[in-house]
Amino acid sequence: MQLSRDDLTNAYTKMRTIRVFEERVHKEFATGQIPGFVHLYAGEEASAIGVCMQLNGVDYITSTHRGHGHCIGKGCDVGGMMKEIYGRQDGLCKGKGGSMHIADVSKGMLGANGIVGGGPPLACGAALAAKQRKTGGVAVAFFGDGAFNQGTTLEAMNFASVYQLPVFFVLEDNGYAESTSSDWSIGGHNPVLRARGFGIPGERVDGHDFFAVYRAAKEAIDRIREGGGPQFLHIEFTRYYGHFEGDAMTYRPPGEVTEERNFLDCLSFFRARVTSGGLLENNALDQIDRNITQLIDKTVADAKAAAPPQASELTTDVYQSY
Amino acid sequence: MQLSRDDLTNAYTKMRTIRVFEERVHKEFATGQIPGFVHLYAGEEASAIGVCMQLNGVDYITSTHRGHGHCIGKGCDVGGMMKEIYGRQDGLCKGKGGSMHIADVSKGMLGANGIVGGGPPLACGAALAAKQRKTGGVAVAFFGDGAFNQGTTLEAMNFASVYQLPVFFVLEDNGYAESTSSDWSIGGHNPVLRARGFGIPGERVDGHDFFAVYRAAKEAIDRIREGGGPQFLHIEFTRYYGHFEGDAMTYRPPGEVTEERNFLDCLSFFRARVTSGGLLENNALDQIDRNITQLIDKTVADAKAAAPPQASELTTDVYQSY
Amino acid sequence: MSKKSFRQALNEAMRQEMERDPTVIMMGEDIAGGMGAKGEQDAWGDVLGASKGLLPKFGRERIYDTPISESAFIGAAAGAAINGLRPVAQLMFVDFFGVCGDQIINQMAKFRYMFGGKATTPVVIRTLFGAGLRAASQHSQCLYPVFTHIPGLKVVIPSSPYEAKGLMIQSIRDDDPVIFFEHKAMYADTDEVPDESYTIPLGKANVSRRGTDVTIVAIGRMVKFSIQAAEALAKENIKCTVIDPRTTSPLDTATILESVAQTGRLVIVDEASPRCNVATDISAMVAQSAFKSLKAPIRMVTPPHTPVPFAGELEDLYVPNPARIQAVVSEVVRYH
Amino acid sequence: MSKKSFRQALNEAMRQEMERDPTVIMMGEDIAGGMGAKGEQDAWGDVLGASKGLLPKFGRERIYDTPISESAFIGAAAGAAINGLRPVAQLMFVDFFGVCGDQIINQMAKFRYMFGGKATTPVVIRTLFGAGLRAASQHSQCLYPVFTHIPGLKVVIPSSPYEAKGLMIQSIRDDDPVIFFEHKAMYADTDEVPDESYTIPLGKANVSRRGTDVTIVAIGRMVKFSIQAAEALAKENIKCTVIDPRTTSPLDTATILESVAQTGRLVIVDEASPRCNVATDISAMVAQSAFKSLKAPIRMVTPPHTPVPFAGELEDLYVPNPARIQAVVSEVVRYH
Ligand SMILES: Cc1ncc(C[n+]2csc(CCOP(=O)(O)OP(=O)(O)O)c2C)c(N)n1
Ligand SMILES: Cc1ncc(C[n+]2csc(CCOP(=O)(O)OP(=O)(O)O)c2C)c(N)n1
Ligand SMILES: [Mg+2]
Ligand SMILES: [Mg+2]
Repeated sequence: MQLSRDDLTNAYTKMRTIRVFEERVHKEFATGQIPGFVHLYAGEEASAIGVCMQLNGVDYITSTHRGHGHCIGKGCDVGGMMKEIYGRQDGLCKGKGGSMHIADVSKGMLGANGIVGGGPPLACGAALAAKQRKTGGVAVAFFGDGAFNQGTTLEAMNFASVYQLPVFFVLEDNGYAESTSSDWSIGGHNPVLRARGFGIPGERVDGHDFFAVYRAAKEAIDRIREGGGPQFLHIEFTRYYGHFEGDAMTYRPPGEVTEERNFLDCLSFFRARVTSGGLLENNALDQIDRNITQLIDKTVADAKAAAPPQASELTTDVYQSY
Repeated sequence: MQLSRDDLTNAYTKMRTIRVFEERVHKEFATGQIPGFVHLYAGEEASAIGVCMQLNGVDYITSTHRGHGHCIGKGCDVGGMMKEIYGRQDGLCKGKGGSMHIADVSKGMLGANGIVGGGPPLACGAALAAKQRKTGGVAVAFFGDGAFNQGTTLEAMNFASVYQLPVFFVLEDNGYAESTSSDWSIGGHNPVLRARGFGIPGERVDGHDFFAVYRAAKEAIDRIREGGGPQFLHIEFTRYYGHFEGDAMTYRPPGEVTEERNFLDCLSFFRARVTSGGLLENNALDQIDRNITQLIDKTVADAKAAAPPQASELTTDVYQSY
Repeated sequence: MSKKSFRQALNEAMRQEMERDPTVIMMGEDIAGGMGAKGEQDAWGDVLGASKGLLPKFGRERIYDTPISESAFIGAAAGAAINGLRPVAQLMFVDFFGVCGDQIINQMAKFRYMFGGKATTPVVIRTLFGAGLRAASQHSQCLYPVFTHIPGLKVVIPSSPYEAKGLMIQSIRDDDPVIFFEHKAMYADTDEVPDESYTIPLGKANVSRRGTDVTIVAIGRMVKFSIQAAEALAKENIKCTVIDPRTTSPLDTATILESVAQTGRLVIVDEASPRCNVATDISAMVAQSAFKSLKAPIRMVTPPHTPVPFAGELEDLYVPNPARIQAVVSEVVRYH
Repeated sequence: MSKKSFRQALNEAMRQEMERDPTVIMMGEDIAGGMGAKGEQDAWGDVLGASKGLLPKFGRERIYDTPISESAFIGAAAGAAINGLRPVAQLMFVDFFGVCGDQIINQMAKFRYMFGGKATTPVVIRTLFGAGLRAASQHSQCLYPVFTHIPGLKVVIPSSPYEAKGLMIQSIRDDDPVIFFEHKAMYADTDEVPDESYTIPLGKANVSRRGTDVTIVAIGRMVKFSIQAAEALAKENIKCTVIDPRTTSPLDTATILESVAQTGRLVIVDEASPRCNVATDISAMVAQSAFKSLKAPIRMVTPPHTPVPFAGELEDLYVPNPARIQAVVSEVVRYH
């Protein structure tokens, strides 16, 4: 696994973009200006970026209600995302979708999804089309530990296996589905074995370690592109915020998040690794941090200043023709 | 495993009852007098009987569109069944259900089911109630190889695993779902491994061998009754008739059924085993055969002579009160 | 009697029924919360907190948190009901019925009929519905027309905390499968609600207000909006009857027809998507049965035929509001 | 032009579109048949044989038999549509939508709106519906009212082989998700059907028969029954207009309103369960928009609010038939 200086810079930049984006949304949400349900991805950045760095223009991803990180990973415009979250006319979805439905099909991002388990069947379809049209494309289905028990997800795994579709099933196990522990909800407690039960090879990785995710994702996606059929990855980490904004997280033992933040943070871990290895320098990373903070400041300011959708938008975009 | 003379007689009688019932329905269907979709169980008798012999009054089963064998196994009245298949007022369901919906809740038979994968969630509920009410009861979910890929079945396995419910998942793999081969449709080709992926132990048995099924079912249900949680059994055999009556079975290689009938028939196998072992005598078995033929003759005659439902029945039984 | 929120009223109803009847159990995702986790149990008490406090009282033998697998646990509720329990299962948002619809529509709804009257399936499915919280297209639908369409189901839609408590208790005692709709934007509404247990029968409309000029039939949250519209109209000396059917299946057609016989004018307010919804259902029933009484076209106030939009500016246009109701009623009253 | 059955008309439509457009693919359970089996491939050509013969022509790169997992493959159809294909997926019986409803109702139906107009999902879901084959409660429902209720879906219901072919070709070319309903009891009906490809636009009703006394609007198989009733009534000198909307979403309200303006009398015949169905939808639309024209109550001919029974004696009472339609129309014409 060779990661060039550019790759590393890119990885760090994108992970940091997610982090700053999410922390800022968290802060702004608390002021009451962001409407609806918002689920933050902070703490899970290594997954979106470690996986999406393997992808290109012919590839697709399906996402979840916790979709901001995947959007950024797949190259969605950050300004358009923020405007969407604020419900603005210029948002990625004209303000009609919001946080739970951000999408940019032109970027291969088939949507955050308000339905747990909604994405994996869609990913199978995108993969089937890629295979049939011989585009060389791969589809990644990101889904949570909770979604791993949903029939739609399980059916999709079987379907992909039977047709040996180029789908990468990425289980983002952040320990909880809402307030329910994944240790409890996943019968058998062995996701990799479950995937094998559908004929899909996979492995488990530590999601705090970008390099581990990157390596595993690369190997899996290489196998898929070589015609090896669907692959599975179980990524373990934690989320830093509540299930959604407003969740007091009393179901978590005191200190759980602090401990993860202090000792297992994927960004700190990345920084330590690249600086101690002499691959990137602290001041370059600091500069990236400053740039991103500025960028996100600007997206928030722009989003706040942006116009809401016009009344006439209510009834457009239902059909192509009707 | 000790099977008394009575047990063996009982097993043979019930398996033969299913066989004669099904062969007779096949014949009568061809005359055009039986309405609707009819799916025959002939060839699979060892499953229904090998499993249901372990059950008693506190236990429940859920069945499939191919439900006649399960009904007989769980003790439904054969005359009431035949009348139901003919759509008669005195049928088990007053002629409102037909072959695909025969049920007798008072017998713990929660219904044949027109929806593939419809039963396993229901079995979980019956099991949960049995556990909560401490009745000692077990619930058996019978389902086919096709149903094993349906999300409802897979969810039910996870649900039962998580709550360690007293459910016995019985996969009746007759090689086909309609015209689709189970070798193809079950990704990974290893049902026992798939069940393990949900934390459910299981094994594979030869469904032509009643004794193998009986032994495996007994062990599994004993484990369940001792609090061992859900268990799984993969039974392999074939069906003797088409998917439904009218199916020409061209997707099967020529001679496949004949070969199974001639060399792997569960009833012939049973008879050979018990007579050669000196456990039962040929003439006693012949007598059973004759009795059953008479019984089924009578159920058909009765069903044909029975009155159809009265017009007023159309709108009753929708609600308990409305 | 004391002021209680919709949430509290539901909580009290479920608590009192669970106390009264040991066969009542609860199931759902995070219905207590904290399952398998190391922190607080009962951490959520369902997503909007209506079942909070039941776990400490009734324990995990009565309260079943579930993995995310609606088909499994909604189906299990049906299976448990056949085996002697009375489950109250939460389908968190009714929008999710697409992942478990079969267990509702083809299984529990049809058991009794398919089995020739020999099955009883006393299940309550509580579910959140409705727009107003900027929850966007997949968390804001009404969908009760779909359940009203299906024979074998009862459909209950309370319009206030008082109604919520009485209807919930009755629904739990009912022997048929009941889909119980809770409007998420009404959770904080408060009302005088008796402390003791009481029931409101299913199939009996409530006439919230009587007036001779026009009949308004409204569903769920639209009842409150219609009363507000009626109050405003009263100032213009337009006297409205406001009928809350409470349940759309069974539907109390008699009360609606009686009122239309008197007023000759009907407006129906339904938050559901406009095609094949309850407004069309009631309109058609009246157009068929009270033709002679009608002095004006039956008007329906509904959202447009679009998914529910996210942006507040659009969602506020989407949901019928008192001003729109008032305007339509005025037109109907003036019609000659 | 030659006599073709409903089945043949569908087969021809799909074949011609697959020939014309290489992005059209097919998916479904046993849509060809024999998958993975050692005997004949294309053994079924779907459960009632409408796609038989397509496999030899187009091969397994265009025809995807699927495991029994409707959520997976119906969802995959949506995902493939976003990635450049035009899938025609079969949901074998519409009764099964409960196991995959989410992919239809919350995913493909809403993509375009939720994504701000930036998605196109050209999927056709073909599905069998309707009673008459003694297939009992779980294989005989209509359920098109449910799909008509959902914004973002189009709902097509052909009433004859001719209609089936033209509407199927148009549905495949349409860029929105279309639910295409095929009445299983009409599969053997025959009709003169052109051999060449042709389209029938979605949203344009067909007036099968013109008469000035009364308007009958009928859906799917009920069109044929209504024409039979109209023919019988013609002998009594009652002149009926029979309108087949062809699609319930979009609905050609103009054609219906025009006719009612002329006749002043309306009967709607709908095989779907009576509550919140298409009959109520059309009735309500007319009651709201053509009040002044109406000379008699709008009458609906539907089944009762019960599941579909198995026994033939009951099922025949359940389904509306020409005699019942005739009786109701007579009453409406005689109304003063
Ligand atoms: C079908 C469905 N059921 C339930 C929900 C409510 N819900 C939203 S997110 C969530 C938890 C998801 O957990 P997981 O898959 O682990 O993802 P995470 O939130 O941890 O990222 C639940 C139950 C839903 N949106 N859709
Ligand atoms: C949800 C659903 N999908 C499809 C069908 C149509 N169908 C009925 S039986 C069947 C095949 C079932 O195969 P399997 O589970 O192996 O049972 P078998 O018929 O072999 O006993 C199918 C596809 C159905 N009834 N329900
Ligand atoms: Mg999680
Ligand atoms: Mg099978």
